[in-house]
Amino acid sequence: MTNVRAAGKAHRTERLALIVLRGASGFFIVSIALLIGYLAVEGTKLFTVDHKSIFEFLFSPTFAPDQGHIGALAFILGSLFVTAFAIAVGGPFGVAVGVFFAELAPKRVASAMKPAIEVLVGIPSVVYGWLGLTLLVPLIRNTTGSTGFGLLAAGIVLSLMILPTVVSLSEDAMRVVPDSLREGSLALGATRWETIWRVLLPAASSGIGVAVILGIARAIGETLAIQLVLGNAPVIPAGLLSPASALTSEIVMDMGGAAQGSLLQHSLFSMAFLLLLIAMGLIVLVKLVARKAA
Amino acid sequence: MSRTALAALLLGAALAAPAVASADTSLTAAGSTALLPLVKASAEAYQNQHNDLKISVTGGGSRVGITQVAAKAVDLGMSDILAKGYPDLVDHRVCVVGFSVLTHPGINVKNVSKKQLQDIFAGKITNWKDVGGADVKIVVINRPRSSGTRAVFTQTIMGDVPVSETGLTEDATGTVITAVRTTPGAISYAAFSGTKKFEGGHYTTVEGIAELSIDNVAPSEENVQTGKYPIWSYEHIYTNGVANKDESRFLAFIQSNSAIIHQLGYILFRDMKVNETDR
Amino acid sequence: MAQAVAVSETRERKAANSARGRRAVDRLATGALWAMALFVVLLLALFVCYMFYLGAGSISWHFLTGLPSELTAGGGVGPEIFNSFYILILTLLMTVPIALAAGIFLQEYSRTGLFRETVQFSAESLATVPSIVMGLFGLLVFVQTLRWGFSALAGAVTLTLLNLPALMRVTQEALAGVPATYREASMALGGTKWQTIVRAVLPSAVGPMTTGIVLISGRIFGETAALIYTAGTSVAHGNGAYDFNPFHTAETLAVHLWYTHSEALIPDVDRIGNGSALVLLVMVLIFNVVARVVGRQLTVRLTGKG
Amino acid sequence: MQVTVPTEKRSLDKMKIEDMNVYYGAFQAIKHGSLDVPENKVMALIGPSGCGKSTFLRALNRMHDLTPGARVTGKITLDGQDIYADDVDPVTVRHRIGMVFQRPNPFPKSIFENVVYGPKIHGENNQKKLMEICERSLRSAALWDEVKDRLNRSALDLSGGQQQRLCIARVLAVEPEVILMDEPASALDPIATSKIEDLIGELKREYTVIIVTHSMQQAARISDFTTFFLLGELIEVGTTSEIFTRPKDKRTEDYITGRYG
Repeated sequence: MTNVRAAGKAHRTERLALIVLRGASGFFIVSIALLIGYLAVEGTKLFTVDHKSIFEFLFSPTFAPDQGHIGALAFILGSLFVTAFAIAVGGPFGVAVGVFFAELAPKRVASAMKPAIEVLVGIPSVVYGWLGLTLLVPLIRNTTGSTGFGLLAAGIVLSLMILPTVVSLSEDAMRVVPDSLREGSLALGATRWETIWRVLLPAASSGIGVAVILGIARAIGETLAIQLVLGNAPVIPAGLLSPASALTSEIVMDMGGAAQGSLLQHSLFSMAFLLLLIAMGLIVLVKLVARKAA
Repeated sequence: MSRTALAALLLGAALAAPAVASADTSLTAAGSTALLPLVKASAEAYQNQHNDLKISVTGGGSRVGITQVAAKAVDLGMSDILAKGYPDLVDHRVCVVGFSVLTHPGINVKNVSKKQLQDIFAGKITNWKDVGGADVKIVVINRPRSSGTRAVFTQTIMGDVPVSETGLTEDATGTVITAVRTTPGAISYAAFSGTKKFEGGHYTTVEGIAELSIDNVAPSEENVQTGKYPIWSYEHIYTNGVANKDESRFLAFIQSNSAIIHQLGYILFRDMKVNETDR
Repeated sequence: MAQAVAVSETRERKAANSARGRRAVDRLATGALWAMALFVVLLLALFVCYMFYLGAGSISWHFLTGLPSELTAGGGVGPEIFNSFYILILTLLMTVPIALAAGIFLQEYSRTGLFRETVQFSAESLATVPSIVMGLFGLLVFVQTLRWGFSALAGAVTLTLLNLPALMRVTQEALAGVPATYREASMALGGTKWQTIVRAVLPSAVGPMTTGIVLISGRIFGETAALIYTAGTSVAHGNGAYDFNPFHTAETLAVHLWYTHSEALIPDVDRIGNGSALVLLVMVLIFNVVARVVGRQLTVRLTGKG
Repeated sequence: MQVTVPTEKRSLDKMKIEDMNVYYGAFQAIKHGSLDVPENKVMALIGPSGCGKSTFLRALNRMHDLTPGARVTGKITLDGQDIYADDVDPVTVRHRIGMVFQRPNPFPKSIFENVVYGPKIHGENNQKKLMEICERSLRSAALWDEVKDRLNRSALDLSGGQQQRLCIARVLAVEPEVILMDEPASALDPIATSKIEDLIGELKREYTVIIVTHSMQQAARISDFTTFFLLGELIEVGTTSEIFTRPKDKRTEDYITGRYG
């Protein structure tokens, strides 16, 4: 009964399929390896070819490659400031809303509100930037008398942008806490809030940690939403209301005009490489936090 | 399976096709936003009259123009400055453009000296009352390093004095004007093609901004032609190597269309009474 | 005796007091959480309403289909909308097969082992690469080194790299959601692994995968930073505005929103910007709705269950 | 431990299992199991839950190949051919040895597509032939009269009992030689169960059936031979009447009389 020809054909298909599938998977390894390799080579030329000091790059605030100054401190600090602001505002807010969805929201409320939050993820960052530019910047300008551009505007825009990430991941983290803990605490006479605060949040802490770290990852790589409202002054900002630059916004401002092999181009590559290292560092951190939980 | 095959095919085609595609009659230009209006308008006019070329024009800044034409990412690189250190690039000069120093209108200053201008942009003078104007903090708005306008301004006004970076940085001619219009105390620099409009046979400043005279010389077309006003430059379009047939055709079209050049705030070579080396 | 009663009374009162206090805290915290959640949703609603308020006046048939103008007022965004879809389709053509194949490999073939771990880690790393870094990579490699110029293809390949991990994840999750009994049944009938995957497993995974793909399409549609210096910031004019040549520069709607602001030569930049922002927002809303509806429909059609 | 069916009662042996061990990682689920399976008979495997009878069954058509960490040793032959030999394709083994699972698991496709799934993957594309196979298989599974008017309806619309008979029809459609059944009626109501049991009685005319059941009554009703498992070991095998009336082993007797539950 066995149809020998069909079986043979099935086997060839099977082998071919495996080759294709393996190839497609390998594509991921090749892509990231090429990307890292390329950025590592180009991103270190500043130090290997131009013989600039890595300390100058990391710690000098003067960035004027046409005069030989390649200090990226202003951009690094700018990136750190806006990210820290976004996490300080968007983080707790996001976790609170995530807790709300997991523990408090009645089913119908959650099913009405969650799609709304998911829409927030899909809105292009340039639209956030546009809104910041047309709504937030004039608002800040009129209330403070500053130019309106700067860390505050960028920080607020970013807070909003990382919110959905933090909400959905911290909700997931709360949902995996076993019901037995919940029931155990309530049975001992704890109120719902005490149960959340003393039992569930600690139990979900590593998951929430992951949520916050991924929020940071999203914030640090964000480009246009902040480039539009940051003011793009390549200096260390004097305060929340003064214009600033970030690693990403500096790259997008200057990448088109950086001549092949110029000090400017090498500096931009070093910044891109730095961003990549930060992003990968955050991934490793996520893995460590997740492993600690397991 | 068939979908995977299709993708493989597509990728193969993608890698093999650039040679085929470059034979297509399309031109791309990028670079100086001071020159952008002229090239853009010329491209629209050319395509309205002829059907043989697709022309895409985009900004980015002079250095973007030079860098990308050198990398062959675009066919034409527009620039306010000379492309030094690029032996392969061929210069086609199109016209001359003047640059205004523009301010928010609420400062009550009409004229500054060159020294005062230097001090303002160096961050030494920080309030308009110090140059005889209203008590308003000065907000310096710069263009990024890729800007040719910035290069011309630094070359002709600042010399060796470093520019203060603590104010805003705006991408392009257009954004500079918007930012100056909306920011009290703002000062910046931009090409005539952005700061002036041609109406009823003569130029007027666009709404919402003011133009400063320098050492009592107004930023006018005539003062540029005679060399009295200091901030001006030749506008260049670069090709990578000698211009090919399509490029020459379009370049000739731009240069021949003196009506557009004049209307958009640029100055024809034939009207110049000095040349660049006289400065 | 009396003393003991008194003591127990105070203890009870204390307990009662503390319980009242704790209940108050509970109510307060519950209220605060409700308030924060409502605030976020309200913010979103305001956000959307404000965009409609700003942009509604810009939207017209001419705006949606007309050619852009960089110098005079009254331009449209027709070619930009076209380019957004064109680049989206190019990207999906490359992304879906690769991500599907890799997702199948990881989920169905290679459950353990070094190769799997490496692929998984590569995907996670690729997923965190900031889009501007990918844009820089695309500029140097595809635009300049491979000499594709600013082109739809350079943009699409850059977006492919950016979105492969998310699509692979979607595939993996969709496959993980297919009951093991389908695999067992097919294998027990003498199906090979590949036959089992294609005929028994994939049909059930198509619904959730479609939902995922459409949601990611929304992201591709709105991507900007990676496209500015790969697909370019201009469109061809004249009769070439709707341009299928993948080697021609292809500014998308999202890039146009950024570019019109960043060059700001047109007098009605706010009108164009507000209109573009609204179109992008509406597209994202449509993608979200379509994702849910089509995913559910396909699941019903292909698996016969609701 | 070697337990065999008494020679005089045996017909031809369809499958022979010698010294089978199954491991899940470090855990040994089947210990040195040996069994001869006579052709065209129904062999029931009984024992308390967790005794390894399902594990034993799944080893017979190499379903453990799909379980990560599972390992099978020993010799299992079908018509004298070792089904675990290096040059034997597990796909072919499963083609010849079909399996029906505990819970009905139809594909989310139409009734017709479910039945012809096997023939199609084995290369049969002729629509007319597929239709013939479909009707024959559904008739053999005593389902034809109930579904002949709605072959294009989703299989998931059928009742549980119908679904299970559909799964049997689906196995019959690939014309296997041996049918393995893993508690096929455990998820069904009494009426559906009795239909399945009648069907099994029919099936042994053409097929060799090995069935795992948790119900001793069911084993008694439908099987010709019965094997008793306990803690991963084959304790006793014999004709069903022997096992239920004169078990040789004390442990078998204890189970039959209800001492293990």
